[in-house]
Amino acid sequence: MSSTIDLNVRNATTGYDAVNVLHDVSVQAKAGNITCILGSNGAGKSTLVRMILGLTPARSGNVAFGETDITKTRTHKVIGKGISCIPEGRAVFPKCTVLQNLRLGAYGVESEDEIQNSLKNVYELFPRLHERKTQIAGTMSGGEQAMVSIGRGLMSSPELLVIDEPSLGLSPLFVTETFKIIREINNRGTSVLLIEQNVKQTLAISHYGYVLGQGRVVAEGTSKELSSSEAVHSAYFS
Amino acid sequence: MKILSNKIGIFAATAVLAVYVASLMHAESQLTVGILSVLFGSAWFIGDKTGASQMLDKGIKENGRFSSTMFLAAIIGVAIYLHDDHFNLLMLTTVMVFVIACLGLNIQFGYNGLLNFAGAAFFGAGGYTAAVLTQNTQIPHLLILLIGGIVAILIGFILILPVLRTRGHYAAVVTIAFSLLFRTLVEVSPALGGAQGSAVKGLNILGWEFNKNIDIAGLDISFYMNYFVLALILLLIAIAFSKAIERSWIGLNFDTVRLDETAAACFGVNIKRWKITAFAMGNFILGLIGAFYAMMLGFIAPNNFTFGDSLIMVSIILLGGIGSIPGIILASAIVIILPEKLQGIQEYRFLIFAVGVILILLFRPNGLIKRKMRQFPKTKAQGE
Amino acid sequence: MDGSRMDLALFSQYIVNGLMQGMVYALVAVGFTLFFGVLDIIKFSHGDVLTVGAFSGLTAYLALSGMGLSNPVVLLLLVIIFALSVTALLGMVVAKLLIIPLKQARAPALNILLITLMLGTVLRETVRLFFPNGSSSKAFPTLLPTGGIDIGSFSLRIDSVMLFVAGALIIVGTHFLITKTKLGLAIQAVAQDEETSKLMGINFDSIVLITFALGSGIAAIAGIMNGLYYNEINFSMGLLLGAVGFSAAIIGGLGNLYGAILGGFLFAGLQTFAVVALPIPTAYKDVFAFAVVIILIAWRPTGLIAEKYSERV
Amino acid sequence: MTNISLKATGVVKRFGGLVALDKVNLEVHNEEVLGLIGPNGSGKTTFFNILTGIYSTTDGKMEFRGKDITGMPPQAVFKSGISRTFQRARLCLELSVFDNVAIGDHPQLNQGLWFNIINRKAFRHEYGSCHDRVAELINQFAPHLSSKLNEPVGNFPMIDRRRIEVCRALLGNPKLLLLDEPSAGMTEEETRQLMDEVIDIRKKRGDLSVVIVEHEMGIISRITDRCVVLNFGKKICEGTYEDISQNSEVQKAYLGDDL
Repeated sequence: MSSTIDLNVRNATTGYDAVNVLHDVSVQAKAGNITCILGSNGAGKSTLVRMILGLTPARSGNVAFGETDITKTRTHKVIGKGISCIPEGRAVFPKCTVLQNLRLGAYGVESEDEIQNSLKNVYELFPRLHERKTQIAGTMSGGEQAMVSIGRGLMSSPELLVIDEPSLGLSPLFVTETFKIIREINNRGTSVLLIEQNVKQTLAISHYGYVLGQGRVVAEGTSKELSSSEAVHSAYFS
Repeated sequence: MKILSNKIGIFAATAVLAVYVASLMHAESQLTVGILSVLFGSAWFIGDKTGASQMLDKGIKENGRFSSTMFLAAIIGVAIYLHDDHFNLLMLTTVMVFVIACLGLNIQFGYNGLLNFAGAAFFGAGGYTAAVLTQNTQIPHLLILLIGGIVAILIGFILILPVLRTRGHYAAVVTIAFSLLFRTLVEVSPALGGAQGSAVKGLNILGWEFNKNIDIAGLDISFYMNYFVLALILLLIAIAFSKAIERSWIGLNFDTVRLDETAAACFGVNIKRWKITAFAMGNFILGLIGAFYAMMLGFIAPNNFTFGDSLIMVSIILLGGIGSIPGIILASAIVIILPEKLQGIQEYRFLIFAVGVILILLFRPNGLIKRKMRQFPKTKAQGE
Repeated sequence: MDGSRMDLALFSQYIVNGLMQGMVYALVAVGFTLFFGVLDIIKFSHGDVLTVGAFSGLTAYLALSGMGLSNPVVLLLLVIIFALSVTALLGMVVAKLLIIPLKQARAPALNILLITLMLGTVLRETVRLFFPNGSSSKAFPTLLPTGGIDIGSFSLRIDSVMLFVAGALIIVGTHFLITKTKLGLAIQAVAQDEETSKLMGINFDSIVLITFALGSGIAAIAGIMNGLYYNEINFSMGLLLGAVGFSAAIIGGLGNLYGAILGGFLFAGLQTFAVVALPIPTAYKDVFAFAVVIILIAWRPTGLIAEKYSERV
Repeated sequence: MTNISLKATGVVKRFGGLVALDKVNLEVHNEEVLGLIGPNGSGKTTFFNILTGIYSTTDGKMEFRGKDITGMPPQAVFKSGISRTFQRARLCLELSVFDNVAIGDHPQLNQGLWFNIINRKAFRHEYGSCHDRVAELINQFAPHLSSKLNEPVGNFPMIDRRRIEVCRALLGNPKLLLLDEPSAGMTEEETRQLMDEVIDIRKKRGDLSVVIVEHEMGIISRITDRCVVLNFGKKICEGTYEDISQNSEVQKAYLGDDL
């Protein structure tokens, strides 16, 4: 069962207080694809995520998920439309157990059967979470928390998974592991919007990408095009 | 409108204010008081809307010394007008007592950001010191005022460790607990008169009996005029002290500690030192004026120093505008005079007061008169 | 007290009293902790919500017995339901109209603190002014069996046992709700991380409203318990109970359910200890308890039950 | 006397299970501009916070101009001559420009009660000289603010706040200036201007070293003499910008491994 809904951000501008961080950004995450957003610190990547999810609504332009305009939709309703998020820094609920974290990922799911099914899938992907399901998440290592966060993001069987800097603060070995899992998730039919600063591994697994710099899209293209493009390199080492 | 920004305007404004306060004090019927209150509210509102207030504000800023003198003259004028009126002189003096107490609290909380919900307890500590010392010793009364302040400082030091170690809500509970503790303590201590309270001797400075009516050239003047004059002097000192603090490096330290402890520490500010200083200064003022108040009333009881009274002091500061001296004066006047005068609403005064505070905090979160930017004294080089 | 051997019956009476008080304190503290958990605010009107609860209960009783209803079980049930509904609604209205908007406008914590303090005054004064003859104490009806069980020279009142068990059930029930149900999970999520909870699809505002309804409802129960135990309520009962409940929540560790319960019983324990074991007049028990609270806060500025995981995740 | 201003040896910082800094050795030479770079979460700001005493170290030692400053509280670190700016400009927005900058002069100002409250004449004198120094710095870094010293900082845009922050950090004549992401919230051009002014000051003062945390490599390449690269709390490389930008470890840290 493969996702069929595109996410479209059109000419969107947003920011905090008096300062605009994103200027006239247009991005598309095609159904079934892994789309990546690259850029160095402070380029506006996380703000883009916040805008899509309704945490920092767009000031102009719009965001649409398939036919539905979600520009002004409140966050908990955006999630209900089939988008799920693995937030920056993982943001597990530190005082909750692994199982509670996963169940919160399926908060909008009514059927217990579906939840059990999702749990089974997550445990299959991360057997370690099954072993540790009663552990308090805040006491786990960074890598384990990353598993919890990814697993939690999958619990609602989303159409689109938005992943914000999964490599942040993880050891290189685990970063590689995480990227493999993201590819696996995509292979099972979920579209992915991947926000990363780790260029090479990101481009290796994604289909299409955008490079943000100073809050604007400075380059876009298929991952092959971007891999050979100077724009990417210069977005980091200008 | 422009006339308001020069000396004539300021003179006229203070004159109007004096006449207004005098009539309010003098008003007997509830209708008159009601009309006068509404008048004040509408004048305030209209002044704000038409820009008259801003003009006046500008004028006061440009003619600082003149304005203060006028204002002082207005207060004295009102007092002279009320010279034989015990009740109203007492009320006017009580307002000044609260202004001074709140100026103390303001150093802690307006400048330094230290929450103190036990203002009435430190005020009471001074009061009970006065009660014990006037009853049992021959210590000169002026000295007793100072001792009242020192006792409040010492009692404050009991709390200093938790006050320094906590922030926010946790800090609030320390002073709230102390406030409740203090009240119960005085209520159940036979030595302090228990729930019935304790008598306090009236002030006597260098043989001058404050509790005797004065007779000057056949003019009968209420004995409260003595207290009025001393309170006014104390008030002027307290204002000068507050202003000196604010316009000094100490005031700057207080403000930075309040606004950003980490940044302040990174630039060499010793956070603990300034918190202790502010706490001690504030408590001293509270204790001193508490002793004065007890001696003026001649009697104190635990009911004067409840958590509710502490709350009224904090409300005065927030209503007036945190850190704002004119704001504290205005808010104290409103909070003390209005319920006394509006006997018709006497029964409802707490309710109205509480609703009023909520509304002001919601719609005017900076208080009635927002604190001005710090103005350091002008140096010669800055003449231009 | 002359320091000689204490009467066993009196001693037991103090213990029972202490346990009852501890239960009431704990129930109030649980409310403070819930509100702080979800919104990081102290709602100081909480003690007066308790008063409103007790008086609503009394109102319901007067109305129902006026209609001729006399079955104590039914009466008690209806009294509780009515009081619960009134306070739960009150809690939601306050949260919806005052606290959530203030939080969203990023009002200074101090302003919120003061607004809720003043709101408490409004509630208290409303009861005093508008309840018939509200400024004097009111007799609270006896709706529980009045008998006692004799154990030696000591008689244990049945109603105290029932009240204690009821309080314990409420606490256990709240604990169950928070830890074992989906709603509780959502409350926990909101308390730990507002933004991430929204990312889970949780409607933040409605969870906050439900939490306020819950905390306020528990306060009503505490108020009724207090009334049933002492057979008397008055308009200012919530003031001290609120302050004690707040202190209890703080010394336990704000935002922690166990901390609130621990704090509540600890405070009552201190009062009882002061009465039973210290050579000071009984009237000093609050002075002693509050003094220990201040010392505890100096020693453990963020409460007795500290968080187990590191701050930076 | 060696050429070393700051010497950090084996600095470790743990937050619970997370190792934010892992045995970092770092030297700042006298009068150099050192770039401290690395991807997000690599420990740059943590290093600043440890150095200035906001966090305590788990292990390691820091010497500044031959003096051990490990474990000193922030005030003491500042007094020894280390001054900083913050990633999210930490200014007191309600206070005036003058107030915010003047606090940077704290150790030089008489803090006595008598001096401040009673002896107003002496205070006014000291205020005057402090005012002159503040005005001079503001004139240099933000001339358009010279006439607005008494306006609240909250009225000004980010670029001005950054400038005010730099003035505050420079007022006390530090020997080591730490700049934490000065470009955050500013355009490239604005950052460039500000940095040019910082370099200018450094040249004038002579004995000032600068450590700058920055992700805008354009700025790093223009102004630094040397760079240290952190990744996962470890120092992975140091050298001139040209050297490090060619270094394969650094490229890996920024662009990632091949899968």
